[in-house]
Amino acid sequence: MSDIRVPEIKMVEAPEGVEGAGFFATSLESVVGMARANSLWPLPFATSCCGIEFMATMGSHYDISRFGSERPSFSPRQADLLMVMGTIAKKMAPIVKQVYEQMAEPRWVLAMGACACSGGIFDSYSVLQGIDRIIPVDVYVPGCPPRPEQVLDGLMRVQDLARTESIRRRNAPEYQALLASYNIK
Amino acid sequence: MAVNDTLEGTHKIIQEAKEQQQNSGLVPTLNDFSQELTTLNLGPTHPATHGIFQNILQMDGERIISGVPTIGYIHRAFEKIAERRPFYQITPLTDRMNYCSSPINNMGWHMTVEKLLGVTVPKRAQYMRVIAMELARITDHLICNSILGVDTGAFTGFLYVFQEREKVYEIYEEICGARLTTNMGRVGGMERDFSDVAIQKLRDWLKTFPAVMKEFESMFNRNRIFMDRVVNVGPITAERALNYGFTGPNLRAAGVDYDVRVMNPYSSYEDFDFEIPVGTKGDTYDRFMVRNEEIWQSLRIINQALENLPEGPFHADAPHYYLPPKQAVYKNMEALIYHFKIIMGEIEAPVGEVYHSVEGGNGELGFYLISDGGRTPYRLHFRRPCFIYYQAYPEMVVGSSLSDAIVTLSSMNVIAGELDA
Amino acid sequence: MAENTQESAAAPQEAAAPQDPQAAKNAQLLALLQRLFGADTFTDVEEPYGLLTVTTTRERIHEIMAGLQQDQELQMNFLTTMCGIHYPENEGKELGMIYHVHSLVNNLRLRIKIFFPIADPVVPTLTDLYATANWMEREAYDFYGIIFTGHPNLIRILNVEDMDYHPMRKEYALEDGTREDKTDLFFGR
Amino acid sequence: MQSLSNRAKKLEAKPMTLAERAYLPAIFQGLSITMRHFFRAATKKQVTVRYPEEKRPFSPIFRGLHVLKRDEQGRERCTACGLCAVACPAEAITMVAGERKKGEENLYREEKYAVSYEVNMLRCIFCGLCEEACPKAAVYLQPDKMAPPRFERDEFIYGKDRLVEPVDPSARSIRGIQLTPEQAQTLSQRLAH
Amino acid sequence: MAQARGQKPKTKSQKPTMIELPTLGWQSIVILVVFGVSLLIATYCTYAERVIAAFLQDRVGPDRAGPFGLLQPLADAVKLFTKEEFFPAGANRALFVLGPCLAMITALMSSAVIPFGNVIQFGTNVFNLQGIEVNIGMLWVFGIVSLGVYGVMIGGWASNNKFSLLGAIRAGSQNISYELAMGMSLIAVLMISGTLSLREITLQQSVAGEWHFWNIVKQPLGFIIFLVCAFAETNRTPFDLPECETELVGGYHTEYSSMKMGLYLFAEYVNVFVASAVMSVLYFGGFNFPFQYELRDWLVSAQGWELVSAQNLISILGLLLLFGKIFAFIFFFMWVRWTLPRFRYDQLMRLGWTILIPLAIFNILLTGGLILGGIIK
Repeated sequence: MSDIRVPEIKMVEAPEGVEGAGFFATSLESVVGMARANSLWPLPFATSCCGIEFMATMGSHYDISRFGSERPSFSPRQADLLMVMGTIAKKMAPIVKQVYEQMAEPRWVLAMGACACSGGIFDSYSVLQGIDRIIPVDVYVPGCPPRPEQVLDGLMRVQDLARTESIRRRNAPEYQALLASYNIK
Repeated sequence: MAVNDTLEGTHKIIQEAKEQQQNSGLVPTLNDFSQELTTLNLGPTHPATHGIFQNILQMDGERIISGVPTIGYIHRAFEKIAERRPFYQITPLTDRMNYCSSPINNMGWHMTVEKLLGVTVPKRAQYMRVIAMELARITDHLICNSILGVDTGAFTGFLYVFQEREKVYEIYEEICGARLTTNMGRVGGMERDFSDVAIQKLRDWLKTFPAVMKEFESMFNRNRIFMDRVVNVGPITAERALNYGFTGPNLRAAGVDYDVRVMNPYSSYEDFDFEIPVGTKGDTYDRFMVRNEEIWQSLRIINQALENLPEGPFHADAPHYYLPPKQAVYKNMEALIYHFKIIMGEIEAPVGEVYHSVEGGNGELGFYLISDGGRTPYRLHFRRPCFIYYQAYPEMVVGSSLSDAIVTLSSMNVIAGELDA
Repeated sequence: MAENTQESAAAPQEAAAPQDPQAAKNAQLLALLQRLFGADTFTDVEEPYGLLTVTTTRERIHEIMAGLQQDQELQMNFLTTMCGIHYPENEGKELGMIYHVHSLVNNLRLRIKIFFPIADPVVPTLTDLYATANWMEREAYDFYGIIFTGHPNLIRILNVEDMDYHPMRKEYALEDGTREDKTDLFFGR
Repeated sequence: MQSLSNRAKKLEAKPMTLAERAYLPAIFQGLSITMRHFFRAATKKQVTVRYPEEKRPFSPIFRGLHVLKRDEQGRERCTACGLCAVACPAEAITMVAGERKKGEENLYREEKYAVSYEVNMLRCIFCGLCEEACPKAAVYLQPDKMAPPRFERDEFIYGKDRLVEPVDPSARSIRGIQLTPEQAQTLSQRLAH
Repeated sequence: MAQARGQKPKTKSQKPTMIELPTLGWQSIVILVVFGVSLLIATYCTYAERVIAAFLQDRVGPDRAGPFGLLQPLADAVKLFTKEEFFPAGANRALFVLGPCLAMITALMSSAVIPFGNVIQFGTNVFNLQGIEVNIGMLWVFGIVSLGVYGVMIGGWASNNKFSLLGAIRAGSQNISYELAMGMSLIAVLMISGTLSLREITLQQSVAGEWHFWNIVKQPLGFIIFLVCAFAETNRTPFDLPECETELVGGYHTEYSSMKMGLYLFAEYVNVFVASAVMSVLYFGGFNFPFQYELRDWLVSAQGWELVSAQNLISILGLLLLFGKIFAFIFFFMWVRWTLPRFRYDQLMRLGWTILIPLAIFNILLTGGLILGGIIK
């Protein structure tokens, strides 16, 4: 996976003129980043086939708990990672958005499978053509459904994001603007 | 999009129907829930609804007074898409209908098209299909029963049997190259013969699986905590079940031994010796036991099919419908023309209509195909067992507690993809 | 429709085996039907792929289904499925409902069709006979806008409630229309 | 209701015995089963594959990431006939055909070739129909490589730069009709494994 | 040595004094240690739960955060601390915060009276390895644990969520019902020991030369009742109805995010720890272990140790063994959790009221009869 682009746009630079983060702040940031990365509690928003592959990922052969993510939080308040798995129909779209809004910061979104990422083969009147039309997506996992290996890869990409993310990012104007562009308060 | 203003909302009969409904009190609306009762919105993101059913329950404490299910949360317009796709491209669609047992859907669809086209599949391919379908049935039942365990709070059994599912995935992978959405088989047979590795893996699995299944059964079957949770929970009588159009394990749990494999045998099911387990009360425990027993019967079928797997071709000799081998396409002009025609969907489909049903993981899975001779079906209707029997759910849970409702839901094994099409 | 099914009777399988037991059973069934409901009730009697198919009118459909369900000899009391259909070219008979009923005891299936104009898509409900008809009729209403008189709760089932058309009708496009990643001008459909 | 098939097997739900009513036997049985698994996991047999470090072997016919094959002389096989795009149920394949010019015979095998060939991996469902549709054995789904997850949507449009296999045969995928002897050997080893 | 009841060692040369250091001084140290140990154990219980569950399920559990995943609980804690605070709409803020705090405080308080070890003597200072020695230790534990349910109930009620409310109601009725049976099973222990002091009860369970005088031998039925009730009091499967995931999403803590939710989780594990400790003390001899006096005498006579250091060694061994017993119970809690399905609400109530309470009363009568008959003492 060497050709993965590092997502520069997700990082927030300190404004010009403000002194850089001191040693304490940077090491705090890295500790918090590491902690968050290793404790991503997923909210499995499993609607269809990908949900079964997610079960396989939870299963003994792949064991998502190795990444510290085995506690599925069905309550959005406690979840860190919204894993949208399966087709999101237009009837379902407001619910996905509501779940995302209920999640506490910091929150990440992983779109698993062709349907959640782009609609997949269901280019039909009732299917949302990708969940990034309603909520910001951090990592896309292609496949229909993706193999558990790909899901774990995707989880590790989210871990990369969490590890390198500044703890100030969620207060940054860029992030607020991103949310505002999705009409999320 | 033009608004169809002649109908929606303005038609007199609809208005009358709505008023009638409100007056009759048959279907409770949210407004007439009284003060002392709670309205609980179970789903769509509730963990036990496995995604996407919504049940608005009216509850007196923990007791359910009435329930209104809402479905359609993953409506994907299968039937409309199928009208725009050539026959072979509908196979990936059927994969995603009952995704716990995609091969059954695949095979059912292929058999429907073969029936339309008049293609006879050789015996070997039929046996191969039987093996794939019974594997799918086992995995489907495994997931249903182990999820029932999860919903009663015992998570571990689920992971034990999921390891077996994982092994079946490996077999699928050797057969067709994918794990879950298999896209297995072709119109006219299978796309390739079973490899030696596949056969070997299948044999190994057949040796190891019964021990795991016994272990799973001994964890649940006679455990009083589990029995208390499921015996007499969510029962339905045979008459009501038939009236609701139940088929499959849910109907058999109520005591009716209706099985498409026996009543209208397809794909050489008449060659195999197996029994149809039936329950008595139609409660959750019966459904659980019927599924467990069906796993054993499916194992019997697989063993017989594997023992008696005939030699011969794995696809029909139908060059109009079955893709020629790659090497032939490369060298042979006639093969290339067939190849182009099949891929473009320009096969000579007769005009007609055909209904074919197979015993899916959840019951009679029917394909009603109307062909007008074009490259796509004129109309394709799926008889989706989940869609048909899920409407009995409110009737089955009224009067029971919230815990029972969840157990009942998971024992019915409603697969969302099939429910919403 | 009629001409379609006639052609289908000449499909390869049918021509090959005219004397199969299924045909004899179907003949018996048809005779029984005509005795029960009158000889001229059914038009377009076909047997595509061994399944007896008859066409009747929406005025008779409820009575016929009730009769089939209650007949002790036939015991055709299992409604396998029902679905709507749309033939835009058939003037005055654009919409249809197709019912599959099944006698589990005799292992006999029957397909009944009715057709009616799109301007007046009103059909009697079967919910009083079959509990399973409830959602199937709602689905037909959702997809085709067929209105079932007497249905207790005729609202959309699969699509969002505020959808303003019936998507399975032939004139409506399948596609969402908002897809951005389809740039295939050469090979698109 | 009478039996429909004469093959029914009635499952009797036996009433609970006194021992079963006392909860304990089943509880101890369950506990012993889980404990057996505990010791098995703690001592030797763990089924878990520690993914990024360990990898499960895939079937040689697994449908992974697409590749556009070259022939024996390193020329691209694709002739831009468009069958794969037609066969794709997700409509994920796009291509632009071009005429081969003089002097390009060592690059493209046929007189037409794909000037651009793009697969939208987010749309793709890896059903393998494109591979089946290809009359030139040009497009294959590799068994040993999967489409990786990425951060941005536009990174999933795989053009020819990422799809066409390398000229060096040793760097190629093992699937397809051309195998170098070494590749054939690894394949047979994996099959035996 | 006539140490029949394992009283604190008496030596001729110096008269040990209990109150050499200012009372509050060493007691606060012990309390801090107990507090820290409880928290540490609760923290690593989450890790143990994950690894044990994983092994029971043929998996490996967390192994990527630090060596063998040992930093996993820390990662969880840091993450929970840095997560956004959330107050649901319509929630009572004060009560919403009070809920988890109450749950955590009561959970921690109950461990104060557990005698973790016998006395240790440094020079003239004698330390009691116990937070506070009160002569009503058992009542203290019992009272504080019953307060714990208020944390759950207040939290569930304040969340303004129906699932939370259902969870809170379930927690309330479940805990009240099972406390009755639990208390009655304790009465039988009281009848044998004649004291409420946990230390006294522990010391009574040791007789030189006889190792089997643990209360489990005298009270097998009482122990089983207590064990079942302990599962119910700590809301563990098969009695995890207040938070059962498949029915109530998260039960009473559905609406909680960040560390407030973490407090609930930790409180549960602290409760498990305390319940294990109480069971070890009441029924499994606490810090006593077989042949402790023989070992001490052997050290003194054959190895020429001083009596004080021999006794100190025995105390430390006893402390470690008590923790061993506690960990065994914690393991049992987890083992059961990942094996059994859970009860339904009404079945749980029926079990509590119609089976356990009559059984507990029967146990009292039986114990009384046996004491009267002089069979047990």
